[in-house]
Amino acid sequence: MSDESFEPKIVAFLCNWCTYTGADLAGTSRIQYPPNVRIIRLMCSGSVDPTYVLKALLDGADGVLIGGCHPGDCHYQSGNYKARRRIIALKEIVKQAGLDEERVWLRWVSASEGQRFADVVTQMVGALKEKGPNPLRQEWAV
Amino acid sequence: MMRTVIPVENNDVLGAARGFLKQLLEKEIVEAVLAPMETPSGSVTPALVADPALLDAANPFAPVMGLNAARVVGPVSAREPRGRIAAVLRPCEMRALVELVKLQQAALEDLVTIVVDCPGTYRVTDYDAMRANGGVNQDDLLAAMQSGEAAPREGYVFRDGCQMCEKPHAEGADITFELFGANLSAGIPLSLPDELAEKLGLAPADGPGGRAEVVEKVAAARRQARDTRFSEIRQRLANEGIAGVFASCIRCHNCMTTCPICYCKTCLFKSPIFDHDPAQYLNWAQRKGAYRLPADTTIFHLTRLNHMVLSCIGCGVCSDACPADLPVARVFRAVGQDLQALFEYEPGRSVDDPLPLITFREDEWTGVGEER
Amino acid sequence: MSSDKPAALIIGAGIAGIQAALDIADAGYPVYLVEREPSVGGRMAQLDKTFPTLDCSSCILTPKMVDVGQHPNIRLMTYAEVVSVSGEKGAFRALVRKKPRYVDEEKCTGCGACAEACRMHGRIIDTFNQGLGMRASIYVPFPQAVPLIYTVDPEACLYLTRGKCGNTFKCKDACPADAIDFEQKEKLVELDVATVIVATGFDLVDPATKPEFGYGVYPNVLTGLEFERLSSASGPTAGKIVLDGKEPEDVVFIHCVGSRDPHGGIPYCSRICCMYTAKHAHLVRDRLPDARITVFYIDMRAFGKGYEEFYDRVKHEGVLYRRGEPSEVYRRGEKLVVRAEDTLLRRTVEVEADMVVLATAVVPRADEAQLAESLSLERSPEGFFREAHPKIRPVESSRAGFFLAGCCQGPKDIPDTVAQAKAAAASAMVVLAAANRA
Amino acid sequence: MQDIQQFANEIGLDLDLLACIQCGKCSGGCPVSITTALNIRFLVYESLLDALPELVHMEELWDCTCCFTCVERCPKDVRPAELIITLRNQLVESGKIPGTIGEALMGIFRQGNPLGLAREDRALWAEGLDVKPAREGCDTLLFTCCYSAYDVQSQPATKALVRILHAAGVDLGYLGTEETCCGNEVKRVGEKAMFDEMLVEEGKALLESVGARCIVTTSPHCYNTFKNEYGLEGIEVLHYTQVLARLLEEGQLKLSVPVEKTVTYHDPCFLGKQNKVFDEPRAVLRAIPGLNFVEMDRIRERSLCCEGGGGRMWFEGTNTEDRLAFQRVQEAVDTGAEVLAVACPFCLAMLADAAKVKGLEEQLKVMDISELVVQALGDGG
Amino acid sequence: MMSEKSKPRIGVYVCHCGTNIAATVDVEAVAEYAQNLPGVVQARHYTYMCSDPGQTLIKEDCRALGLNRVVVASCSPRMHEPTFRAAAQEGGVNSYRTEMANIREQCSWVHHDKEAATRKAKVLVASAVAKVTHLEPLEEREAGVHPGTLVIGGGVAGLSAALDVAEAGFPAYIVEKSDRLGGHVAELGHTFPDLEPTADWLAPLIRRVEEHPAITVMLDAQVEEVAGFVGNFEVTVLQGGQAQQIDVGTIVIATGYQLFDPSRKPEFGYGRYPGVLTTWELEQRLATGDLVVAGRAPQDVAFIKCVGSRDIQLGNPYCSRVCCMVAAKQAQMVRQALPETRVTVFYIDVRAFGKRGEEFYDEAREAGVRYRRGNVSEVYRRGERLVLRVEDTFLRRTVEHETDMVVLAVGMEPRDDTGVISALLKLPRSADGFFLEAHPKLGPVDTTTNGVFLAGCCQAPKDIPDTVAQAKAAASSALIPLIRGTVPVISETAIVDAELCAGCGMCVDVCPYGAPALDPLWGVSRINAVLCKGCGACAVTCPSKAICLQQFTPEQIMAQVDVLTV
Repeated sequence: MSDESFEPKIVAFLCNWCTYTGADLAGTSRIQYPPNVRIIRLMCSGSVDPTYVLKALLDGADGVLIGGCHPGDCHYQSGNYKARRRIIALKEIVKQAGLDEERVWLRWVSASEGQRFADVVTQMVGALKEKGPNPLRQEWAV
Repeated sequence: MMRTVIPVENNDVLGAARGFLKQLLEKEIVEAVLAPMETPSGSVTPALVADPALLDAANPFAPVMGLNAARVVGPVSAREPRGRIAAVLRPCEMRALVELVKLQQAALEDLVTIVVDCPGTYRVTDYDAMRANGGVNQDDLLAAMQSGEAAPREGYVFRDGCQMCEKPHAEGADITFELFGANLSAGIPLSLPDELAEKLGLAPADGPGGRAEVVEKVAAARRQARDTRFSEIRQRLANEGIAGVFASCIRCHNCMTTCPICYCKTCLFKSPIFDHDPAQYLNWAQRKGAYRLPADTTIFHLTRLNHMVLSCIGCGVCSDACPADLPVARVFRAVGQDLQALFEYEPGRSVDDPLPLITFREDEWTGVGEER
Repeated sequence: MSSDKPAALIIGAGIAGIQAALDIADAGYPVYLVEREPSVGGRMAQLDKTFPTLDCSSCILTPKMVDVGQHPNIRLMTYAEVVSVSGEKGAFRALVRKKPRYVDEEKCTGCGACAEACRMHGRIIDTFNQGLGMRASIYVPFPQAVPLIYTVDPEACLYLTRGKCGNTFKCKDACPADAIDFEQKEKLVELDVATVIVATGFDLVDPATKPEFGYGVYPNVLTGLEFERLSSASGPTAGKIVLDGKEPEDVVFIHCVGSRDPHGGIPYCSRICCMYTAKHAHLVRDRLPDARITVFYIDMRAFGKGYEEFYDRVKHEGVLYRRGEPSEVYRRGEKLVVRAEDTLLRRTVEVEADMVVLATAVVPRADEAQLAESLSLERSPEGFFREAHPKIRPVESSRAGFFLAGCCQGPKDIPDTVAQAKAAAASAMVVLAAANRA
Repeated sequence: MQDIQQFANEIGLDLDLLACIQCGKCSGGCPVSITTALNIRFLVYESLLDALPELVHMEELWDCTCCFTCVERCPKDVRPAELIITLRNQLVESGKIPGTIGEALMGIFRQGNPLGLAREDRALWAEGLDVKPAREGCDTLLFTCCYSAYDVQSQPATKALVRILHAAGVDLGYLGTEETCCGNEVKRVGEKAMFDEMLVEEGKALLESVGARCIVTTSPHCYNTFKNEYGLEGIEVLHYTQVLARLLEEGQLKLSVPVEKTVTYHDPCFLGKQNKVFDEPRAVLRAIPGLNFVEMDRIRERSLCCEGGGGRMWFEGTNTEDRLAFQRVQEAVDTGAEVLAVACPFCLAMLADAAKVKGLEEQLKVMDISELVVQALGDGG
Repeated sequence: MMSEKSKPRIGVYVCHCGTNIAATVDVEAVAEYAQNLPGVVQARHYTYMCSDPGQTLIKEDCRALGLNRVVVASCSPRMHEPTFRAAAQEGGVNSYRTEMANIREQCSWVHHDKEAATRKAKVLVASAVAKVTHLEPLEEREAGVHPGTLVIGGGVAGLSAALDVAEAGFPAYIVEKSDRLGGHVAELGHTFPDLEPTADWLAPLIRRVEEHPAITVMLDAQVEEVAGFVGNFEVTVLQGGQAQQIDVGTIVIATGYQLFDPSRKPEFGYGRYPGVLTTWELEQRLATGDLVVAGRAPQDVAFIKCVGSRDIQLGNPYCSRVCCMVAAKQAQMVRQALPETRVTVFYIDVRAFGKRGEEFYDEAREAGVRYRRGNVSEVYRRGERLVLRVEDTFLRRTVEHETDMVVLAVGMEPRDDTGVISALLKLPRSADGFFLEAHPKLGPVDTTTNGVFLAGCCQAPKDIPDTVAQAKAAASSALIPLIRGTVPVISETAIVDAELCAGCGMCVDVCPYGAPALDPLWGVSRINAVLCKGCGACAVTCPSKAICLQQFTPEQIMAQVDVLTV
C-alpha cells in the first residue's frame, strides 16, 4: 500500500508552553526529524477547536497532531484535561463519520522533551506513510 | 410526589385533561399555560394561554410534532422578570428542556412542567392530510395506550424520530401524565407534587399497575427499530463517509434551526468566519480540481455533531425539516449513542449532570497522549 | 532619560554591563552605560555558539544590545572611558572621557560608504576577528554593532598618523551624511550618580608566554577565541573551519593553557575552558564529520547545569578525551605533533594535528591595576577585583556603593555572569532606592 | 573503535564505548582485576584509541567471569563487560579460542551439554523420583542445568529439589532427555551464532510447547538467560529459591525437622547482582527450623564472584594460584559457619573444590540450599 | 471583508541567522516566494534580523512602504517576538500585527535536507502571512502591583534575596518549612575555600534578616496556594494549622536541595559499616571533634567522590558542583585535626573552578592530602579495617586501599517536594528534576511563570557564592515590578461579541480564572480582562464563536490551516 514517494502533510496544533517549547528544544538540541510537520502555535491544547482539526482533515491534511502539556502540567491548570475529552470526542465523531480517526494524534510533550517531540513526529510520519494519502485531499465534494 | 387519577367522564379523556389545565389557571397555580392548541383551522401549535376559557382548544394528546416545544419554552422562561407558567410537553421535549436549562437557555424556577406519555406523532404534513381525509385517529391511539400497541392510521407512519424513540414515557417533570398501561376511559393517572395536589384538591389514588411493563414493551420495539436504522446508517457512513450521506444537502440550515439544542443566536456557519473571499473559492477549486458549492457542507454537519451531539435527545425534528429528506436524525442519533456512552452521559436525564465537554476528571483516559 | 531620580553608572557594556543596565533601567532608574570600545557587546559578541545549549551568541546578545541602545532610561556612552569617580555612596561624581570618533554620532547612518572608500580598506588587522580578517581605518567592529556608528581608528588612519591622506579625504568624500569630522576633540563629561557597577570583563593570557605550544610560530596553532571567530557565521570564513583554505583532518585541543599554572601562568582555574573546548570540539565534529578530534585535559570540569550532560554528548560524538597536559608542539613534515603523556596509558604519545587550539587562561584586563587605582578598588592576589566577602557579599567591592559584575571579579561563564550582573543590579537598586527616598 | 562498537551493536549488545570517562569504577570492582592481567577500564581505553594488542595474545580476555559487576556499577552505562563479550565473539569468529572452551561448545553442539556426555543419560538422575514427563502437561516445568543433571556433585541437590517440590504439591514436569543446555555461557564466551540460531531458536519452541505456567531452574545462569534473553511468551521464569520462598510464604511447604547447623550463604552473581534476587534464598534458609543463619561481609551487591561464570567452568583462568573461591571459603569459615549454602551448581562446584584444595572440608561443607531444605522436610521428603 | 484602510500591506523579513538558517534553508528563495504571497508588499532577507541594522531595515520599510503588518521568518517567537514587535511598533505598525515564522528551531535546525527544509520554510512563511493578514491591532496594558515579595525557603538563597528586597524598601515574606533559618548551610561548620567558620558570616546574616523591619519570617510554614499573576499574587500560607493570605507582587523560589541517599549505592556499605560516613555526617563530627571510629582515631581516612552524581544509571547525570571542594575542605580539616592520619581523596576529575578553588586544592595537597584518580568500586571489611577496592588509573592497577574511615561525598538532588511547588506555580522542571530556568543565559533566574524567580540550588547545584549571587539576581528581577509599580499584562485576552452571545455560560464554567461572567441584565458573557490569562478555553467552548481569543481567532487559525494543508 505504502507509496515510497508519498510525503504526508501533518498540521500540528501545539501549546505554547510545553509542546511548542519542546519542539524548540528539539531544534536547539539539533535532533533531526522528518520535515512533514507544520506547526501552528496556540496558547493551550485546550484551545484547539475541533473545527480546526476537521478543516485540516477535510482540506486534505494527512495527519493532525495536537500537542499539549502532560496531565497536571498545564500552564492554565486544566486546559489539557479538557482538551483530552474534546479530542477523544472529536476522534469518535470522526470515526463514526466514516473518516479516519487514526490521522488525528493527541500527544503530551513537555518543554523538556525535545527528543520525544522528534520521536512523535517520526512515528507519526511512519504511520501515515503506511496509511497512504488522505483520500479527502482529492475529494472535491466535501 | 403524589399519584392520583383525574376522573374521566363519558370517555372524554381530552376534556378531562383540559379541565386539569384550566384548574391550574383558575386556582392561580400558574399565570399561563403553554400547551399545544388547535387553531381554528385545525392545525396544532404551541401557545401561551392566559385565559382558562381558551384552554378548550388545548390538545395535549395531539399526535403531531412540527417543532420541539422546548425551543419555545426558553424565551418564556429563561430570564427574569417572568411569570409562573405551566408547560405541556412530550418526553423528548422535556429532555430537550433539561439540556437547554444546562445551557441557560431556559429556566425551571418558575416553570411547572407537565409531560405526557407519548404513543408517537405524525409529521405535520401527514397530520394535515389525515385531517382532510377521514380524521386523525387520536382516540384510537389513546385507547391503545393501555396495551402499548398504538398504531398509526393505515396508510400513514409515525415520524421517523418517534419510530426509533426508546423513551416515550413521561419522566423528570413536575407533573407526569402516565397514559401507558392505563384504561383512560376510567381516568387519567398522573403524578404531581403533594402541594400542587393539595391546591388542586386532588386526593391520592392508585392508578392501574403495569405502566412500567407497557413502557418496556413499547421501548423494546422501538429499540429494535432504532438499532436496525443505526446499523444501516452506520454502514452507509462507513461506506460513503459523511460527505456521501449528506451529498444532497443544500445547507439550508433547517436541521440546525429546528434543533432544540442548537441554541446559538447566530450559527458559526452564518458568521464571517465562513464567509470566504471570492478568490478563496477559486483557489480551492484550483487546488482540488472542483469545489462543491454551497461550501463547507460537510464541516457544517461535523461541527454541529461536535457541538451538540452529546446533548442530542433524539426528537428527530431535524429530519422532518430537511427539504432534501436526508437522514439527519439517524446520523445524529447513531453518532450520539456512541459518544454519550463514551462519556456515560444521558442527555435530558437531569439538570445536575454536567455537560461532558466543560468538565473533566484527572484520572480518566490516563494513557491517552502518553503513547510512546 | 528621567532626571528626577538618582542614576547608576555602569562601566563596561559586555553581557554583564548590559544585563545590569537593563535591570536597573527596567526598574525606572537612569543608567549611564560607559563602554570604551566603539560598540557594546564585549567578549560575548565575538563568540559563535554558547555552551551547553549551543544557541548562537548573537541570537541571545544582539537583542539585548538593541534594548540598551533604545531603552529610554539608558544613556549609552560608547568609545568612552571613566577617568575617576569621587564622592561617596549615594553621591558620586564620575568623570568620563569621550574619545573622538572623528565621526558625528548624530549624522552617521552606518551605511559603510566611508569604509569602502578608505585607502586602507582591507589592510588593517581586524581585532574583533582576532586578526583573522582585515578591515579599513574607519570601521564598525562588527555588522550588528550598537550604536551602528563608524569610528576612525586613530592608530590606523593615514591622516591621523601621518597628517596627510592623499590629496583628498576619501572617506569624507564618500560620506553621504557629511558625518566625518577630523576636528573632533576628546570631551570630558561629568556625571552625578548614586552607585557604580564595574563590569570591565577580562583578557586572555598571551599564549606566547607558553612558548612550548608554538603559538605565533605555527599559523595553525590558534587560541580558543580565534577559533570562535573562525567558526562564527559572521566571522572571516563565514563559519567554515578552514586554515589556509584547507579543512583540518586532525584537530587537537589543549586545556589549561596558562591556567592552573602558578609557575608559568596563573594559579587559578579559568572556569570556562573545559566547556568552551567541549563546544569547539562539537563544532568541529558538526562541520567536519570525518575529522579526528582529540582533547587533552587534566581534569574535566563540567560543573554547571547541563554541562556534564554536554560532555557526555560530545564524547558520544566521537571526540577523544585523553588525560594529560601536552608538553610541546612541533612540526613533522606537513603536520604538527602534540607530545603529551597520556597518563591513563602511562605512556608518552605523539598525536598529529593540522590544527591545535589552545584553551587560554582568563586573566584580569591589562589595565585592571590602573582602573583599580583610579576607582580606588582593591584587588585579590590574582589581580581581579576583590569582593567584600566571597560568600555573602559576592558582588560588593571594597568601596561602598561600587559593585562588581562578571569576569572583572573572576572568571565566569555566561549564566553565572548574567546572574552576577543581576545581583550587582539588585545591590545597586538598594542604593538607588535609598538615595531616592533621601 | 568504531569497528568494535559497530560489531557489538550488530551482535545485539548495548556496549557504549564513547560514554566512557575512564573513571575506573569497572576495573576497581572487577573480581579478577587484582589476580589477573585483565584491566577492563584499560581495554575500553585501548579500544577508544584503536590501540588494542592482538587479541590472541590476550589470554586474560578469558579470565572475565561475566559477573557484570562492572556493568551494574558503571556510572556512564558503558556496559564494559560487553566489550569482552564482543572481543570474544571476534576470537570465536576466527576460531581462536581456548581448547577446553572449544570442547565444551562441541559437547553442547553434539550432545546438548558442555560435558559432552550422552544425551540419553541426561535423565538418569531422576530415576526413582517419579518426575512426570512434561509432555503429559504440567503447571511447573523443572529445567535442570547440565551440571545439575550430569554432575554427581550437583545431582543430590537436584533430587532434593524434586522431593521438596513434590512435597509441596507442585504439579511438576521435566523434559528428560529433550532438555538442552540453556546457552547462557555460550553467549558469554562469544558464540553468539550458536546461542541464537541453535539454542534459543530450538529451546524457546521447546519450552513454550510444554504449556507450563512457569519454569523453575536449578541454576541462576539458566534463569538469567530464559528470563532476560529468550523472550518467552506467557511463561514465568523463576529460580528455584524464589519458588521455595513463595511456597513457604503461602504455607504449601512446611519445614518441621530442625537442622541444627550454622549456615552462611553465597550470592551467585547471575542471581544476585544481575537479577537482584537477594532476599528469597535468605528467606528460605531462615525458614529452616533450628538453622543458625550468619552472614559473611561481602554479600548481595558486593558479593564476591566464585569465578565459575562466563565460561570459566571450562577454562581455568590465567591465575590458578589465587582463586577467588579460596578467599570465599575462608570468609565463610571466618563467620563460624559449618555450611556454606549456595544456590547455583557452578558456585557449588567452584566452592566445594576450593574447600577441598584448601583443606577446609572438615570445617566447612558446601551445600546447595535445596539439600538443607530437604533435611527439614521430615517424612514428607 | 477588509476595509481599504486595513487592507494588508505586509513586509516579510527572512533572517539568515548567520548560517544557522541560511546553511540549510535557501533564504533568498524563501524571500522571493514570500514576495508573491497575497498582501505582501516587500520581502527581504538579511544576516541577522534581530541586530540593529536588521531591525532598522524593518522599521524603515514600515515607514517608507506604509506597511501595516510584519512577518519575520527567523527563530522561535519564544526568543525574539518581543524584539520584532517593538521594531514594528517603532516603524508605526501595531506591535500585535507582527507574526513570526519559526524557520530555525522548527526547520533549519531539525532538518538536513536543504530542499525539504526550504520548502517547509516557505510554507511556514505563507502560514505566518495568512495569519498576519487577519491580525487586529491591540493595545499594551498594565496592572498595578502589590508591593512585596514572597520568598519560599529560608536558606542562604532565601535570606539573601529577602534582604535585598527589604533593603530596597519593600516588604519580604520568608516562608520556611523547618523551625529555623539558614537551611543546609547552617549545618556546615566551616566553608571552603577559606575554612572560615560558617557561623562567623551566617549568624550576622540571619540576625540582619530577623531584625529587619520589612522582613516577615514565617517558620514551620508552607505555601498552600498561589492565585493571581505577576504583580498581584494572592498567596495562602499555612502556619501552625492557620491559613493566612499574603498579597505580593513577586515570588522567589529558594527551596534548596536534598542530599543524595548513599544507601542507593550498596557497593559502599553505607549503613552497614559504622566507618562509612557521608560528608554531611563528617561535617557534624568535625564540628564536635569526634572523629573516633571503632574506638580509636582513624589512621587512614579515604574520600570517595561523585557519590550520586555524574551517574546515568542512577538518573543523576549531572555534576553536583560542590563535592570536590567539600572533600578538599574536609580532607584538610582531618589533616589538621589528626596530623598523623593518612588522608586520600579518590576522584575522577577534580573540579576546583571557583574563585580560589584551584588554590584551595593546591593547599589540600600541600597539607598532605593524597589525590588518587579512580572511582572506588567497592567497600568491604578486612578484620577491623575497611578496604576500598579501586583502580588507580595512573598506576593502571586495581588496589585494595585499607582504611578506617570512608567519607562519601554525596551529591545534591532535587527535593522530594519539588513537584508540589512545581504544581503550585506551574513551573516546569528540567530533565534532571530541578526547576527549569526560562533561558540559561537570557533569563537564568526567570521561570516561564511571570513574576516567579529562582534562587539557589532549587535550580541546580551551586556553591554558596554562586547561590548568593543568583539569589541577589532573583531579587533584582523581583524588585523591578515593585519599583516600577506596574506590570505589563497580556493584551491577547479573550473578547466577547455580545451580538453573538447566547448567554449559555459555558465560558464561565471552563475558565480557571473566573474571567468571564454572565451579565445579569443582558444575559451575555463579559470578560474581565485583568483576570484573563489568554488560554482560549472559553473561545473553544463557545459554539457560535461569540468569544474569541485575540491573536488566535478562528479566522486567523483557519487561514493558517488552509495554507498548511496545501
